[in-house]
Amino acid sequence: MDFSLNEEQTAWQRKARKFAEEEIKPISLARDQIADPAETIDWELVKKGSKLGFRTAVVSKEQGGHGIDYVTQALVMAELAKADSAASKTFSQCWKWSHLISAACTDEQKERFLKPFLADDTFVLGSGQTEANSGSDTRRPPPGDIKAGVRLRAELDGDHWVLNGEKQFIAHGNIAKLFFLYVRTDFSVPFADGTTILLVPEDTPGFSRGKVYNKSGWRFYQNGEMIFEDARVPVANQIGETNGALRKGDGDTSGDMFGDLELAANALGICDAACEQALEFSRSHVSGGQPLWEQQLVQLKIGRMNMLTEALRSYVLRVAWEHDQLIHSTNAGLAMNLSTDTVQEVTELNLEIHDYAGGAMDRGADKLARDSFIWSHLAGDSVQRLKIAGRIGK
Amino acid sequence: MDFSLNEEQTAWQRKARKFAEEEIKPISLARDQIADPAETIDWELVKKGSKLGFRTAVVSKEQGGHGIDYVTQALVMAELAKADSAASKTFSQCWKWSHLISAACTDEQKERFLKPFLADDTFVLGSGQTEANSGSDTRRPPPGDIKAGVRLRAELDGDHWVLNGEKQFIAHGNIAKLFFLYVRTDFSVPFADGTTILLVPEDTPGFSRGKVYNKSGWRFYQNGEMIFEDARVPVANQIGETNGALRKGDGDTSGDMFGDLELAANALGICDAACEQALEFSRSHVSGGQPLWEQQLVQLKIGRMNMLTEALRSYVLRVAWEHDQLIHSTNAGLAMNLSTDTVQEVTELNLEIHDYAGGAMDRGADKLARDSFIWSHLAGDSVQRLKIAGRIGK
Amino acid sequence: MYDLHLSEEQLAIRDTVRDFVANEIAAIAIHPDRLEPFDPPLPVALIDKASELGLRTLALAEDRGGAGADTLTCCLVAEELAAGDVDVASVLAQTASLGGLLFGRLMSAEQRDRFLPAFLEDNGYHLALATREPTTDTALGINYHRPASEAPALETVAAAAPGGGWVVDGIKTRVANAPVAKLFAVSVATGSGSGLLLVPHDAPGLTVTEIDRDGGWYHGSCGEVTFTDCQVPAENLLSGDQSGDQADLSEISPINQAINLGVARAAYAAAVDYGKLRVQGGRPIIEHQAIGNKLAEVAISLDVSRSIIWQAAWACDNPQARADGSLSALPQSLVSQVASAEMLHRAAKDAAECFGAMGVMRDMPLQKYIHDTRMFLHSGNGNTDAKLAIAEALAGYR
Amino acid sequence: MYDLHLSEEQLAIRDTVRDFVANEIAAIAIHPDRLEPFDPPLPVALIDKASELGLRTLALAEDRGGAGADTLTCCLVAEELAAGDVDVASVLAQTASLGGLLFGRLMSAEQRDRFLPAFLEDNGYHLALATREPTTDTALGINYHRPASEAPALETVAAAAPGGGWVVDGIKTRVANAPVAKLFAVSVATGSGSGLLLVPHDAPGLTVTEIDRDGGWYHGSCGEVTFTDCQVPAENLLSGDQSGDQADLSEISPINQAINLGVARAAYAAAVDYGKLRVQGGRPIIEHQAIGNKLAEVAISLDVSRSIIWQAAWACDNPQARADGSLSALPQSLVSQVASAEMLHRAAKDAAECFGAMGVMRDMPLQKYIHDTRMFLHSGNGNTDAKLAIAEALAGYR
Repeated sequence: MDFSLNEEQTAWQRKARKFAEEEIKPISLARDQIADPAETIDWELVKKGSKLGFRTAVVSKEQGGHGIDYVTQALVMAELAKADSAASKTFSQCWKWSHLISAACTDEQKERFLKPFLADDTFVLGSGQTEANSGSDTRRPPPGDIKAGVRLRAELDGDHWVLNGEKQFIAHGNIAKLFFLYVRTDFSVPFADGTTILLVPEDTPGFSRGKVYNKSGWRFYQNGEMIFEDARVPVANQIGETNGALRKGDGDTSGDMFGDLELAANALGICDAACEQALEFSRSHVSGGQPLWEQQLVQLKIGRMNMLTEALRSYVLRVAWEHDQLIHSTNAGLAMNLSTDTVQEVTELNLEIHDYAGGAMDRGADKLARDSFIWSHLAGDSVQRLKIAGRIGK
Repeated sequence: MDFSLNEEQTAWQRKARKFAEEEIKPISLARDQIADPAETIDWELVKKGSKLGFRTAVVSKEQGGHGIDYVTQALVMAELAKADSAASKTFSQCWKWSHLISAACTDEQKERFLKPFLADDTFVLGSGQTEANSGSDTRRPPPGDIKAGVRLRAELDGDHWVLNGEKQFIAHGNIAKLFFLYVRTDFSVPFADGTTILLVPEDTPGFSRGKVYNKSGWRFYQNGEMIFEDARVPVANQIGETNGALRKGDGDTSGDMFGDLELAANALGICDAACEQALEFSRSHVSGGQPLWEQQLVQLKIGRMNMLTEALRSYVLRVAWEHDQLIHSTNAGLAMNLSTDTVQEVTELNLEIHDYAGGAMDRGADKLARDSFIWSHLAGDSVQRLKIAGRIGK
Repeated sequence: MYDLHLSEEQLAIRDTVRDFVANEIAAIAIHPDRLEPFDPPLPVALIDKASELGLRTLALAEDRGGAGADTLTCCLVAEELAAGDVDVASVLAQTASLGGLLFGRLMSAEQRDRFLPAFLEDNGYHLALATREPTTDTALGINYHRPASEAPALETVAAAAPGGGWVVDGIKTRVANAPVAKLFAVSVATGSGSGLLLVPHDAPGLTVTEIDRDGGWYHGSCGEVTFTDCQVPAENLLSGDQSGDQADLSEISPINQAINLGVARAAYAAAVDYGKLRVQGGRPIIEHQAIGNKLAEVAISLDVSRSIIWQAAWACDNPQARADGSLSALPQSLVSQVASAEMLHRAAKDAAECFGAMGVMRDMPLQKYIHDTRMFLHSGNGNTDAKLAIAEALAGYR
Repeated sequence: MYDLHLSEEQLAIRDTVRDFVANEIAAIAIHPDRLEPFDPPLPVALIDKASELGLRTLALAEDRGGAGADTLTCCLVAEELAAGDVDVASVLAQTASLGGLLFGRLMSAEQRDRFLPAFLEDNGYHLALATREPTTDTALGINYHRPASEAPALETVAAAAPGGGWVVDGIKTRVANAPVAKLFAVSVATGSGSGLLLVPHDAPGLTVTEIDRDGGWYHGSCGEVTFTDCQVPAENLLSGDQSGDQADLSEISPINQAINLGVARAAYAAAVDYGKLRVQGGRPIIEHQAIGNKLAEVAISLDVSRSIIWQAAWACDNPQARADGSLSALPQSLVSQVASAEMLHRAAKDAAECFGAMGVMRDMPLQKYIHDTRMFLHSGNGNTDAKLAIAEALAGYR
């Protein structure tokens, strides 16, 4: 048992903390308040972060990245998220798919896609799973139901897949230069058995971007609609086997499992920010002639915020370690579920601390609460809980 | 970062698991249901456990014990508590004071008290802090108030302290062979500055045992009243400096900090038991022609139980590791606070799973809930939370 | 017209019962014997005294010798009694409710003439409703989306005896009041369907086994009733459909919830008294923010619980209030059960926490309040089941 | 006599407002403009239309041109309006409540004659109560065990002008309705004490600055009011003690709670509709236990909240019910605030969760319901403060 960090981990943590403090935090609230959802991202920040290695951090050193381990990934995500949860996610969204590239792409594909990704500071990656009628079903495919799940149709035409359909709520849908797209390649079997992943560059003929979603929180991190009309994607861009999309990733910790850790680690950063805000406010705000901190109920709330946060930190680091050891368990998913409860309660308690101002709510405290509601859907709704719980009984 | 256990840790964990499964679990419910609170302990079990090393596990190897580290201690406490939380506490209560002996006793005292402790399988240790009018005040001495706190009076008479007064709710008050007694040696200053610890053997003249407390849970673990009437304790039995009781332990992880870890690790064992009971019941109990497990709400509850339990486990192991590294933080206390919320929610959810039986409650599930209410007072009331939270703002 | 004033009669009966509890029950209720959760003796003498006050016959119409109390009034009485002793409250509430139902609505005039005089006369005459069978599987929630299934056939059978009358065979379990009841209303399958049959406790072939308290998790008195070739006169069958009435008497009734409220109130009252008395940190602990806040939360729980329990009680007697839009369409008794059971258990725990170590001692009442409110929380099939019943209504399955 | 029937009048007005919301408000309320939390325009036209219905003058006595609505009726209206649009509900509730108070209880006949005709005539005539000052520090909880301290002196001063009348100087902040009000009731320090002064919005020296919506966290309309050498006629001072009345109009009023309830109800209704429509896992999501259970919990929250809010509303108009023991001695508006605010915010969040990603989209109303109920949860000094006020009552400090 060893909870200490090695030198490399500490170095990345420090670097992330500095970048977060000096570059992200000063612009976070302003980006949050930009009304146009397509204008919230700050490309200068992305470029700066990219130059520091955050965008390409998980690509292996041999392949030109930094090859940081999962523990370091968790640390960096939390540090960045402490300044702005959505900005942190903008970087780590690139990691999610970097993991998949290294786990499942051929050398030829790596050559074709990794090189431009590494070279261009504004090259961000996107996924493409959710559709209008495949939300929960994408996460927990109903067994035996051939109608459920992804309906974006891909048909073989020579050495190309021809795509027709739409994707919704797609992370980086409006800005990514490369997508990892889930397409239905067999309608005669259930979704889980008839889906394939394709690498889709932004300049794919027949692909167009739809609207940008206007979210209540996580505004720096953009989501968009994707439209495919007879879009042609080379078969050479296919990842893994045809109809094998949902079988990839078994035996590794990429994709799903990274996504679980990612949300848990990011939430931890928000919790850290909330704890800091609450303590700072309680010490500086004077009521009845004394700092708020002197009140028992204020101390109890701040104690609870820290208690929940440190428990989450302990769990997140355990999960990250398990990933580094290629240990599979329900922990990643459970930690993700827990992060929902934790981040929402901690940010809510932070609002309560700020109640003592008696008037308008602090904008920073409000932002943390808005950002953390995203977890309900991504990490803590009943589908995300049943998906994990189901494994316990197995 | 390394969550793995070394060989010694694994070996002790295995030994504890075997003892718990084979010796404690079979008698746990029966001991719980003995009406007379003085008859609940099973001395044969204590002897068996003692022979396996559990009673003297934390005494250093040089001094004739086993010198297990804090991580191992946490693992063992949790394993024993999974079978019976109170039995686990009976053993670990001896550790609490073994820690103090090694941290604060002179060589001469160690010689006089450790030897009989090591030699006698039924030699258990007891504390002696709480009094009728010093409950919360013992834990969080009100600064400047000379009337508050311990009132058991010790006056110097030659080379003896002469004791008069009473102690309440004393762990092992009725069965311990040696006590670590907090006595007031200066009434002109606040409790925190005028209290001394004495080693008090059971055969001290003038000491008598009062009633045995009849608790709703934790029945195997006994508490009693202690009465002192001109009881004479040699000055040679004093631990540390006169009036220095509350200053001992600074700079080490004994006493208070072990006590925090102890409760958190013990709670973890109860949670493990509850998770196991719930899963077992949900698979074996059939309702409407299907195992309960098939129901979404059952799965959600079991998922939540496991989520909370694993988060607590992560935190407990982190705290144990910090103790081994002599790192001081608020984590031990926060983990203790958290263990209250966790053990009570998890055992309550286990009751909910058993609701589906539609009739009488399972006695085992009921016992876990009763045992875990002890945490409210010991680990999670507002005093135990304010004590820890107060350190955060410092 | 919306009005929360209790009537003068209601206020008077509440005061009377409150005085009775203070003078007769309080001291006995905190005797160590009564605090023992493992096998406390039923305080029969107290129950008899309360009967003398008319609390056993509360819901009988006045012209039949009762007090004509409506469900809300029964709740007021139940809360007061339970603030003294939960078992006394439970036994009396069961008999009173059943008395109102059986003598008021279900019995024929002939049946009433036969049973009422003895019931009125004997302070120890209690009633029990025996409907649950050992194999009963309510099974709500499995295949939540299923269509409503038929109720399973009763395994307790009343066969027509050759010489007239019924011969009953079967087992009923977890029958409240069984050990003290002199008359049972038993659900039976007859050749032509099913119904409730009135069976005196001394009918040959009827045996009652008290259910062990510790493992049994019940309040008041509870037993298993076995019928073996039990002979019952033909004229003891109640006529008409009683399914709706039986539902009113399930464990999920506002009166049971009021008993739970009484228990939590006792815990709260003890905690406030102690909070003002106990000095730590240089002042009474109620003057510490943390304790004050906790007691405020408990006080709020009691007020909120009372408000919704009373609403549910009133809804029992005023079913038309849903149709006219004064109340929502949800089953009010389930709503108040779900909402109050959790709040009240939490309230008891929080109150006990104020007592430190004394909160877990068996010779103090706090641990018993926790245990009692926990039993209410897990009564029947628990809150999960009650919520699913509401969910089924929302989803429109039934 | 305890009775939860709404009167025919109450049911009728509720139906009227419900229809109005369905026909006039619903479509506009979900326009993306209105869903934008950062700076949604106030829907003045809708507010005027609702005024035409009489909702602005609801609490005025009938013989003064209003509907004579009691607090409960105001709650019914507020819930219905808020289920459509929270800002419309808030502006109207504030004017209606203040109207009832000012014209009904506080103004002299002379004052009423001067102001009432214009108020009745103009659908855009709103009222505002300006009492909060930038330096106001309610400070409840610091030294929780302290004796009650005196209220701090007002910094807004009305000095006697040499030529008669008052000259007002000072700043009032977070004044609900300030940007739309035509008449302000302003708390001022006078030479001889303090009181409420009626100041028309066009009095020279009065300026209103609308508080930015995003940072401002309010419903309806809110502004800061600055008085600089503001001239007010001598006869505009209200006489008598208004402290109790001001308390009724604080943010902690059952009517505000009813607005919160309306918002959560809208969230619930949307979730039930969607739950029946949206198919995943092969069936409508409401038919999944997990969703059904969640919706049941939300439905229960609404019922429980409504029950206690109505109780508090009734208690406002029936203060004697505490003395006669029909209600507990706790301050009912605080009880219902604490209990309902948390439940309703939770309800809105749970309802939104059923929508998946759409629950966070600004062009969908769910995120707005969350934000709105969150504002209610943190209005005033929040629940912590409200609980401490109850705790102080329990501990007997005041």
